Amino acid sequence: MIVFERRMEANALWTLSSFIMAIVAGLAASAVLIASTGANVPDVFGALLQGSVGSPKALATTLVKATPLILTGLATVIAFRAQIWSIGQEGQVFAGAMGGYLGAQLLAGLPPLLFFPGVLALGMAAGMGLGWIAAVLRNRFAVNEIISTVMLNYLVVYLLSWLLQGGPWGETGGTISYHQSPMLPDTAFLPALFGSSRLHAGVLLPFLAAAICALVMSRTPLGYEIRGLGYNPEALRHKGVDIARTVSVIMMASAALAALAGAIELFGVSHRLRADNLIGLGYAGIIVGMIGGLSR
Amino acid sequence: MSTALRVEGLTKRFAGVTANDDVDFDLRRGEIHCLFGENGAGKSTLSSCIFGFYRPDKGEILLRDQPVQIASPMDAIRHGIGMVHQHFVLVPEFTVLENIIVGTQRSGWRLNAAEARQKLRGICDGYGIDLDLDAYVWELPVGRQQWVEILKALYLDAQILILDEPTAVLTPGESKVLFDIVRKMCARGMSIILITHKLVEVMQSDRVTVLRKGRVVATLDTPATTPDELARLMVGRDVSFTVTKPELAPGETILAVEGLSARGFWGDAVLKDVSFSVAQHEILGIAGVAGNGQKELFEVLCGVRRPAAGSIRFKGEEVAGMSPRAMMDRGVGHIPDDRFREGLVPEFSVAENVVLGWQRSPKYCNGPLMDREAITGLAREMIGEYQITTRDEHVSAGKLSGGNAQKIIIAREFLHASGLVLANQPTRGLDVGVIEYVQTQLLKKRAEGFAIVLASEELSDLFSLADRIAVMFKGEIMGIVDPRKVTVAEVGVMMAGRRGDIAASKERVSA
Amino acid sequence: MSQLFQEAIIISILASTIRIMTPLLFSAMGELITQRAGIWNMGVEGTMLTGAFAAYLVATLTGSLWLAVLAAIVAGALMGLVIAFMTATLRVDHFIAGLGLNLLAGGLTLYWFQSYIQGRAQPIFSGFQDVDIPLLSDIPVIGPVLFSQRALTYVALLVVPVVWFLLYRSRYGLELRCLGENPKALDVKGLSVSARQYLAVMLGSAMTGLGGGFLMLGFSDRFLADFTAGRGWIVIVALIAGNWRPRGVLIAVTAFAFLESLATHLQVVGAQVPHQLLLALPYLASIGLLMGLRFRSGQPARLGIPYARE
Amino acid sequence: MTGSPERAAAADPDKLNIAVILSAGIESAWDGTLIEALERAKVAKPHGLDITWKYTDPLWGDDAGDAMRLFAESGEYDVIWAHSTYSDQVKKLREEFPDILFVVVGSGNEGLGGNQYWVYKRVHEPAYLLGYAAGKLTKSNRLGAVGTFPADDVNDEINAFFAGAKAANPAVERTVAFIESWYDPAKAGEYTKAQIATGADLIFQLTGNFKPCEEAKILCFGNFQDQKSFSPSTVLSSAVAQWDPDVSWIVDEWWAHKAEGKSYQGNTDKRWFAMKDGGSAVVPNADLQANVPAAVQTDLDALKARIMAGSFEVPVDVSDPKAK
Ligand SMILES: Nc1ncnc2c1ncn2[C@@H]1O[C@H](COP(=O)(O)OP(=O)(O)OP(=O)(O)O)[C@@H](O)[C@H]1O
Ligand SMILES: Nc1ncnc2c1ncn2[C@@H]1O[C@H](COP(=O)(O)OP(=O)(O)OP(=O)(O)O)[C@@H](O)[C@H]1O
Ligand SMILES: [Mg+2]
Ligand SMILES: [Mg+2]
Repeated sequence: MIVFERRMEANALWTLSSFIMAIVAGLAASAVLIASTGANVPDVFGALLQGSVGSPKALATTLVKATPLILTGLATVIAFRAQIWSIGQEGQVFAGAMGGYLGAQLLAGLPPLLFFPGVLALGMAAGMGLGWIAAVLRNRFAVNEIISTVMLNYLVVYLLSWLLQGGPWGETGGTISYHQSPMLPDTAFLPALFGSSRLHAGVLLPFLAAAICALVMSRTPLGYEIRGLGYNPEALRHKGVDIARTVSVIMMASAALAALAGAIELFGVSHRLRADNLIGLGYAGIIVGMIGGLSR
Repeated sequence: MSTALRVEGLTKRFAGVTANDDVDFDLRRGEIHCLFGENGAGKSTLSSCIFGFYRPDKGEILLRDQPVQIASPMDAIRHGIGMVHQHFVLVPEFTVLENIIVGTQRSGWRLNAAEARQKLRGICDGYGIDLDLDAYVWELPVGRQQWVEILKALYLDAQILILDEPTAVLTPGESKVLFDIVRKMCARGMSIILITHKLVEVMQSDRVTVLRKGRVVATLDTPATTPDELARLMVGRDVSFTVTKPELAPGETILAVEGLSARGFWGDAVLKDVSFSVAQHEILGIAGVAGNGQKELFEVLCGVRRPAAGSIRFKGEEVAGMSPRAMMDRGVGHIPDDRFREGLVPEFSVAENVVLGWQRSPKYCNGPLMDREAITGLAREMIGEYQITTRDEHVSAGKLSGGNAQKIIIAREFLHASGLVLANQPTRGLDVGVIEYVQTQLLKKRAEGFAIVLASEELSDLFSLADRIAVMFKGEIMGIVDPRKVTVAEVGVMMAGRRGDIAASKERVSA
Repeated sequence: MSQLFQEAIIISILASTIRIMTPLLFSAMGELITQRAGIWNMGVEGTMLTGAFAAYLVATLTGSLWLAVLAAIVAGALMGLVIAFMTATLRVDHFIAGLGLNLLAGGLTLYWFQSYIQGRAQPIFSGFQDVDIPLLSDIPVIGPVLFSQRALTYVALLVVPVVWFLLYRSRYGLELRCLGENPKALDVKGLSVSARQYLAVMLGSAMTGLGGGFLMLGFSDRFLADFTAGRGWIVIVALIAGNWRPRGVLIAVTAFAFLESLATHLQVVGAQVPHQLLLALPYLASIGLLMGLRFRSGQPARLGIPYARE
Repeated sequence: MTGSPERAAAADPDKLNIAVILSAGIESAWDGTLIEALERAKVAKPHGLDITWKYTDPLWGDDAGDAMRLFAESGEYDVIWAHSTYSDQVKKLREEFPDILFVVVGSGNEGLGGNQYWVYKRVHEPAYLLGYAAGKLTKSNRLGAVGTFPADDVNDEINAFFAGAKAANPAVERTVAFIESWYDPAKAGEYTKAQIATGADLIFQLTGNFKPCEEAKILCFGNFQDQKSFSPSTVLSSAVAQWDPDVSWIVDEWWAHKAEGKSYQGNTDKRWFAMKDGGSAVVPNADLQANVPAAVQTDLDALKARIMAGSFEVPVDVSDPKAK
């Protein structure tokens, strides 16, 4: 099992081994699960391994599925490092997809090089809006961020439901179902990589985002402040750091990452706005982020 | 006198550090036995081993010449050993009574306080301790929290009491009361292990054991030794207790405070109409019992707390209400009293702490990134210049001893300040060697032309360093005096709320 | 809309408030105990879900509702044991432990559920009925609201003073609160911190599981995937909003349940707004309420921080 | 790679293997009724076929697409019956596997044609009959309906229910609620109780929680499957979906392709089987028949006969049902 003691210094080996331990722990838990109903454990794991990295296609699938989790995981790491217990990733994923969908309508017709950055940015902006609300609630009104983000998660889910049913984005015509928007035009599909049917260009972004996050956290003054905020906000306040502002920046950056996950799901995978492919990405990301990121 | 407790060949290692190395130690019945040594010498570790909080790697503990197994604090308590930890182990949200009885009731599932209350009354009356058992601990000043800790031990019928730096947070008056009580305990047959850095207090003990780097250097009968000898044994060199302060004419006024007031969390007035000024080449001492507004005064001056009224002029500019950032940018340095909470990020490395607050300064940045080379270079320079004892600049500050941690803050503030340094209790809890060093540094800055505001509970410090002393009581300045013209006793009277000579201050403010 | 003010509807709104709040109350009081002992258990949802599933399983297998209640309690305590082992013994980060438990519980209950029904028609059970308290239930308005409810509802309402007494008036409660505020204070008296944390988390989680079980036995006749539908999060929110005090938590849970009940009735009487807006109302209003409130935080000082001798 | 033309050329097939992608789980009415229809088809052996199937756990979106691909690539399945909104996933597969017959079901799908068939289910005719009975039986003149999420194939039922009630009793008022959750019986219960509190004395229960009706001792109607067993004392009658005509339609299409070499010609518009064709039915609860006066029963029988004969058409109204 994984024991997380606070690590004072970054330790690559420890981080790596904690990842491995996390995977082992996950597998062990699954083994118990499978065994509890009498199935053959080795068979199931063989199939699992085959299914996740056994072929290029499976690898592509794994990458596509990992993409949103890495992003929501990063969102978690950034916030939790600063001891900001935002669990709004779930709602922010939704917001990202919604912002992206709005963007697809506003920016329709632009060349891809402008269109995709534009819609992804709008998705992230929508997430940042949510992060900003939670930050204002915390800074101005002293509302605990766990409360505000849980509540905002619900609100966003209901907002999407209304937009798709009763609101302006629902699919109309013969296939009306209220749970989804119409399909986006082909031009709004994220381009495929290596001619694969499902590996879309969006899978590159988490790696880019992870690299940027790592650089920001370890090398920039902002990263220094984020870490410092997590350790000792009082000392930072005494030494001239505007805590409220830093909290806002962190919550918005974290929300932007989670929202990016939602936008990529929209343009890369589902190609239409619907809730059920977004559900759970945020909560799963929290665990990914905590296992990957908190083992400093 | 019989031996109450004996430690033989005790060794305790932490990862890589030998905190206690083959320590022999004995405590006689009815004596006050001091443990004396530098920060990090192993005093607290030895105490914790005796108390069963740590398991020694080697060695034996004997009670009344019988070897005993002390595997946990439970065992220690059963053997009549009590300990007051260096950092209080109290629950601020509990009342005094609750803090004392928690975990001690052995039967019944209803909380039964009546019996405990009666027993505590007896103890308090016997020793003359005056404490409201129903007050919340968070309401109590630190000095009084110390009594709670002591009562906890007495309530459990301790016969041997370990006091780890109990006087670090006490005023001289409170310390005196503590010593009176400790003597009463001895008279009743209790034995006391006392840890302190203050030589005056060491000199009141019966015997003293000096530790250096985990080893026992000597055990002496106190009456047969002198402070100088003890200091030499402890540090390994001569320590001068009186720093020499050159006469310097004050230059232009750096800081002028006029009619300053501030409010606390509950809207109460914590600063009332405070006025003073400090000039170049001048150290203004702030005397006062802790909790009389010194902390709030420093917070307002460095921008962390908003003033309710009044003016603060720094180099002629009105700065009241400005942010900490603005004050830092104008050259105000601040050494806060709670070094690990307000002055440092303990998890950050020494290097990172050296630039705390200046992380965005172009000096330490290379475009958008922090310039690691510049920062580590600077940190190495500071480690050399301020003789900070650490393996290297990557060690986290929290692992340094209090004295070395304090040196990081001093190095950082002196480096970035220009004109004014605010120092609140900069020598609290430090060993005499480090105190000497800090004082020398303050005087050096004074010579360079800085204005310094220095608060200390040690009046002797203020008398040797300050050019003028402002005495604070309940958020007000009782008077500003010239240390060459008043006695310690006179200042003590003012600290208790009597007004003194304000003329000196009036003169300055108008100047 | 004016329908809303008819007596029958007002009674219905209030009675519904009580029904919505009581399962939450069990869980919230359980989580209160857990958190006052310093363990920030994020696994409320998973614990409630497991409690609900255990109750369903036992109710359909044995037909005994009270055995099912016991099953929910035991299931909750077992979840507590897992949390305690992870946080007090392994010193895993509390958030990871709890969130991981949620995932595990979601997967396990679904898996067991499917293995249990194996494609046949889902067995159902007949849950608790309302118990009219003689005389009291005849009082106008108050009677039907308060004294014509499930047996466990009365228990839930009694749990609040009991927990209050436990925390503030019992020997054990003082130690329990001490765990959350400063466990070292117990350690230096030679008392085991982790043993007490195990006890507190298991007791708390047993109550949390009972909340899930009551939701099942009182208001449903079958299990479904994700049966608790996010109520665990509301419990955590209520705990924070209630400032970690029994009375505060009671008020928070009541306020939330009332808003939810109000929203329900607004939809039913046909308020001319999108029904999603009405469903969102309790959450919107809660944020609004909290914006206006300020108090000295009652959060236990060492909440969520694994304890170890330095 | 699979579904090679040689196979089709051989003798008449005697096996039909179906992969079923479920959306809600076998215990739900939506999925459970399909499996029941398959069981009946297995017994009936259309074209002498030995029908076998394998169904999944509930899957959505991309995960469902992955499962379909695994089934298709295994080469063991002739029909992939994706039992909800899955045309986005079928779109990515159907050209690669032209021999496999894909089925998508219900609202939200796109009519792709070719080897994708689009099964639709309307239960509005039985709902109309239930509504008619409710209109006759109500004493408070107020009827309620509780649903999970609104959708085309949910709204049609609720609207038909109230249209039937209106036809029987013009004074009827309605109350409608959606709980916006698939899995929350407790919440569904509160909405039902609230409707009862506003005076509703007969409930069209689309969320499966009959407990409130039992407690209030009122009658209610089940939906999509015969729900009498959930509450024998309150479920007066259920509007039931029957997938048998849909299954035999698909089996016939597959047979035509496989045995007769015809190309697949999937429908691009919804296709649903009316009550008279066996696509849906009313299943009354005989134990509660005493609650229905003979005159009402006579009316109902007459109405049902007209529907079955095609002389009366229940209108399809998919607009948002609102309380009135
Ligand atoms: N928990 C610990 N883990 C690792 N090393 C420790 C620990 N506690 C103490 N040490 C080491 O043991 C040595 C002795 O520490 P100790 O606390 O006994 O010093 P001290 O004499 O009480 O100092 P001070 O005067 O600052 O209180 C220190 O140098 C430190 O490096
Ligand atoms: N976890 C730890 N790891 C390593 N060393 C430690 C640890 N905890 C304490 N120490 C060491 O123990 C010594 C004393 O610690 P303690 O907390 O008693 O000191 P302090 O009160 O902060 O310092 P001072 O008494 O000098 O003000 C220090 O030298 C410190 O380096
Ligand atoms: Mg010490
Ligand atoms: Mg010390």
